[in-house]
Amino acid sequence: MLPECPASFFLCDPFGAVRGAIYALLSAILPEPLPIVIVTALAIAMVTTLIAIIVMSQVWAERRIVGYMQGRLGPNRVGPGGTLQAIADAIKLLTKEPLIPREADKVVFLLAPLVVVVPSLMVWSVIPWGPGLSVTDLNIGVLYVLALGALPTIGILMAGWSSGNKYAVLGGMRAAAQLISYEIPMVLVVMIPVLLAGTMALRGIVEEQTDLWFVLALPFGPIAFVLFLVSGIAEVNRSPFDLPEAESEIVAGFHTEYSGMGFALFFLAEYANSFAVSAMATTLFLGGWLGPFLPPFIWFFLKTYLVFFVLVWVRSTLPRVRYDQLMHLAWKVALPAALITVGLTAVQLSLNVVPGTAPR
Amino acid sequence: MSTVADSAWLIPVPTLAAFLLIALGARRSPAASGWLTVGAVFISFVLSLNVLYETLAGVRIEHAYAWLPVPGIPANLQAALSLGFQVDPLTATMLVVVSSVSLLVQLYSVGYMHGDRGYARFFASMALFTTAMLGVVLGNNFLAIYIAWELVGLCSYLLIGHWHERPEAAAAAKKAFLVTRLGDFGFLLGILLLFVETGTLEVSVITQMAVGGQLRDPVLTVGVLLVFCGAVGKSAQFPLHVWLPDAMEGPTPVSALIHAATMVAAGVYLMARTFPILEHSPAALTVVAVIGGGTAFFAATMGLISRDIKRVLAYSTMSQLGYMMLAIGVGAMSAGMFHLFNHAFFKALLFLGAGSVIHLVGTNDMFEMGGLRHRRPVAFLTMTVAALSLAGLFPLSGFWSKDEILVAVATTQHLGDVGRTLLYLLALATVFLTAFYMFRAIYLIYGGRYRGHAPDHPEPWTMTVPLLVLLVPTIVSGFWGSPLLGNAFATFMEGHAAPTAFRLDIALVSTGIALAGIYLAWMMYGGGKTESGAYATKQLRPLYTLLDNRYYVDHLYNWIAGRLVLGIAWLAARFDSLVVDGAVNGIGAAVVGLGSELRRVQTGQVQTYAWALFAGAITLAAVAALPLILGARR
Amino acid sequence: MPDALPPIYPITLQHGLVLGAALFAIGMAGALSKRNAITVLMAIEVMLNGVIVTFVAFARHAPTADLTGQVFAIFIMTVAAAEAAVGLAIVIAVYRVRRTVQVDAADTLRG
Amino acid sequence: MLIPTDFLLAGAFYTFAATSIVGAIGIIRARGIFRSALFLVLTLASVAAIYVTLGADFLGAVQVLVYVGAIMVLIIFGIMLTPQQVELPDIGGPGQAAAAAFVAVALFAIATIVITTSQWPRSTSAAIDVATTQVIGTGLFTTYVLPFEIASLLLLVAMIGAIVIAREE
Repeated sequence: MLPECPASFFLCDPFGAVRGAIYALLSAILPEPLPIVIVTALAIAMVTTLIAIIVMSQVWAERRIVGYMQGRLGPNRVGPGGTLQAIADAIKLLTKEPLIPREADKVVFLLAPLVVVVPSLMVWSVIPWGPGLSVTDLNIGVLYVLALGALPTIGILMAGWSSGNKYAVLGGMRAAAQLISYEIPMVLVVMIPVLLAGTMALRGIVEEQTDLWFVLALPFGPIAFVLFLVSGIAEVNRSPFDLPEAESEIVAGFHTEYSGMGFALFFLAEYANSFAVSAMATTLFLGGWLGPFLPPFIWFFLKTYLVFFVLVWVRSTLPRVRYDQLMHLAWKVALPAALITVGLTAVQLSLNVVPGTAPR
Repeated sequence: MSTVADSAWLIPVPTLAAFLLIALGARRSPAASGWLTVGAVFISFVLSLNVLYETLAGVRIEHAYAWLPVPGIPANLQAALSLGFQVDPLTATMLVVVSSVSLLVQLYSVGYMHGDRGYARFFASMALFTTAMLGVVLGNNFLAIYIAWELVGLCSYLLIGHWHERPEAAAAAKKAFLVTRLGDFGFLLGILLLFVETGTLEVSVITQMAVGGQLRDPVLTVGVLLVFCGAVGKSAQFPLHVWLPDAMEGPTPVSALIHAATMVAAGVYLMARTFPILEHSPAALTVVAVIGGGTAFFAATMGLISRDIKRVLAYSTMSQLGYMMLAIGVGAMSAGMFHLFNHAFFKALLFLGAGSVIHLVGTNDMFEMGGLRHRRPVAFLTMTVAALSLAGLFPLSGFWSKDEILVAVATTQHLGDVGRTLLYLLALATVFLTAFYMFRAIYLIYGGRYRGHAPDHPEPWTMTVPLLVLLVPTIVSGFWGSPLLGNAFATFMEGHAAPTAFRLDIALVSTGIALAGIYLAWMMYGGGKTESGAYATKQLRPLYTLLDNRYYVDHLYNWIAGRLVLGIAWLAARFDSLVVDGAVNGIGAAVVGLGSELRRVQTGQVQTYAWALFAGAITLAAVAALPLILGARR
Repeated sequence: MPDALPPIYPITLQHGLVLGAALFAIGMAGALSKRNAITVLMAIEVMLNGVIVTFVAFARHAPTADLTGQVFAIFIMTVAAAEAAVGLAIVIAVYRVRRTVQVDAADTLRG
Repeated sequence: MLIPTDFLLAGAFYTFAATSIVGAIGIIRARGIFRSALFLVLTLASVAAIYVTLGADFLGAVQVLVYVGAIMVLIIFGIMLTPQQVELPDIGGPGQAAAAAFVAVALFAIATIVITTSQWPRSTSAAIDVATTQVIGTGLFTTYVLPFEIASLLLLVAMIGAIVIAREE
């Protein structure tokens, strides 16, 4: 483990160092409110750029990995090894003609992708990339992430409803039912790291894992981690829980009628969410940026992409579940398991028998 | 010092867990349910033994916990509503009795109930019952005791009515529940009275107040007598005894556990627990002694003529419980508890033995048995020893405790000469009757030739082993309180040297009387004869009829419930329909007239009502805010 | 230097209370005038939100920092959740029987 | 010289207050019940933001989680499960609307007068500097444990009741 980063140690925390330098520079020439505003705006701009890069890298990685697992090549024409394929796709989507069905409720139809994508991007503002390295560190960080995770449901329902297409309505209702069903075990299971760390601030949770990653907090850490991953996959509608967009049953679900820009936004939201789930898994259970030798943010990305790899792996391995199986899993397996795990963790804490944490 | 006794509250936990596990899913596997319960009770039993061991070494514990610390409730009320447990000789002894008998009975049930449709339900109820009973024994205040006490009542209802598809069983279960509830109502009133008077529910605190003289007559006497009501109901003492014979409709292991060894003993235990309070009220002591002595004799007479083996044992139980109450009533609490301790074992043994032969022949009627000593030698041997013990023959356990009670009655300071002599004679008569009816049963079941037609079939080991195990305490448990060991039990229980010494003359008299009873039984029924019994019945027809109708107490209750109550109800109904209804109808007619005019206001539209509601509220608000509104205008 | 500030801020207790009252009043207007039972339920949620805003404003400006107002806000949310669940269940049950969710169609109680 | 935090907070408060009121009016005025529901989402989200400006960050997150994430989805489900009801005229007759508007305006007027003319205790202008989550949690489990238990019971009863009422025979 690296010792606490000195603010000026560039290799240890390059972004923090740069931000400190900019802030110092600005405060020398501007009155107080402005430097912090500018630095924050810069951070937001940086994270926004990061989103684009990360999502493109994810799309490329996913298609290549799935291709490899299915015994084919995957995209390999645009750019070296197909790395620029995502950019080509994006250009294609943006230049397509946006179609709006005649039966559609136009305003709602156009707003829906925004309602889905904005909360997905807002989550990124609290992801702790490294010590002291996030746009902001809310002391209710976990709750903030969960609350934002609830918002896209409305957007999906809006998209389904306003399309004026029965497959879209069905897809929207499926998605909403799925999201609120898995939200409950998700909320419960996220309480376990919160209980263990004693804080809801994401940075605080990572720092509490210095001695022991919560995934290893026996006996409930591993169970909670698995439950979190399962609920997380369901929350972002990825295979094997991608029923809302099951082609063979309901065309493309709630975004059947979307093309061009609208579709691009749903696509962006899906990958932004996948990354957010991976990042939250890393933060809550895998010790976030903690790790030896390498700079913290490298560790963070390593772990997050590892989790993302697991998501891809699951996608190309497991068949889609049936709708009743999905609900059965949520209400009869995940929810009781989460309840019991949280309860027993609380008991464990009150008896002070958690391995690796100091008695409180 | 950390001891097992410190964690005595854990003792009911395994059985409770067993109950929950069965209810939550283990019920799908009957075998798992049965062995789960047995295992749980075994844990409780081992813990109880540890607690008894530590108590013998001098450990005494009392803990209370506030179970719902809610701000805003006065502190004294919170303290009163605490739950807690204590460990003292009384509790430790009862823990061992309850858990050991429960363990053996449940082991026996694994075989006896095999193939029953409600097998898992049966064990769930048994586990909960054991939990409740252990709770009664552990509870240190009236609230805890009362909660567990009612849970015992509930479980007895479930278990007596186990075969609820049989109307008699369902009726018996209801009867047991309602009759005991009657007593429990008195118990609750007593608790409330003592609470109002003392401001606490903790038995030890109330005891101190009784000793210190803050708690006086008449509240003291009325309070303990009301508490005694609960004991009368649970322990089936006159006049609330009517449920116990009917309760034999339940499966035999239930009878063994509830009606012989533990639940009915809860009443005696309660009186023993409150004895330090009770002994400050001579009047209450007299009532307890008279009811106990009376029930002892009265129940024994009813046992003389019953054809049903389990009913004989039930009457015997009532009679013996009367004995224990008598002992407590004459101020010999330790003698009563000692008898309770011994009785639990040999009565459980008798019931289980009876269950063994009932299981074999498929009937409870002793006149259809006979000659079963060849088919069930173990049951024959063990039941005979237990019957000898119950009759009070040296050196079996019954001898020592019965004798101690007789000595206590003969030498008590609490009653006048006449009362003492009467109760003593009553007790001796009961000894005779007890010996007679027990050996009548033994001869009828095991003597002579088999009079029925059921085929022989082997018995599972789980039913045989408990009989043999119970034989051990039946023989030796009495020595704990015998003069050979210096009355160790009484010393342990009361904390000082025993007040009642062994008296050879009384021992000889009672042994002689018991032998006479056995001899008479042999004369009448020896070798499986049934004719002389029939002859006696014919000669003493009126007495037989009286006994067969159980002194008409049930009839009296039916008459009270059926005629008196219904008659009063009829009168009330007439009054209601003529006077009250007349007035109501008159008012009603007036309202209908008015309403038919006013009904147009009712649009049926919920929003109209809501509007009226808000408009009214806003008007009120406007009136209240009028000064402010005027002020604003100014 | 708070004393030198223009009166428009900081936001005072009265701002929160007026906002709460406004939400409550608008919600009430909706609850009393809309015909679709589900809209009525939604309007009631707005009224409840008005109440919560009032509580939170009081909590913000209370002299003690024990946040009683926020605790009560949580209780109101609990009640709101329960109300929405039961209300919608009733609406759906009514719809199943009468094929309508108009509140003025349910007037069996008219005198 | 501005105090930026207060200035930003005040600006946020006014913005979100305005959007919440716009949303609330939108619920009544919207064309179609689905749009009403979307306006309600707007109101609820704005109110959540107002909680944050009033120092109730925990409550704001809970508002979004509970109201938007659960109650609104439930309501939209209700809308989707009761078809053929969407396009019907949704506002009562003119008399009903006028009566409703009258009580609403009267209530608002009275409340505003009372609020503005009353003497309130001098408020602390400094933001509450406490860990709201912790304080609320402690409050729920100590001082308000009894209401808390009753609320739990209420939820249980509502859940069972809703299932029983809505279940198909």
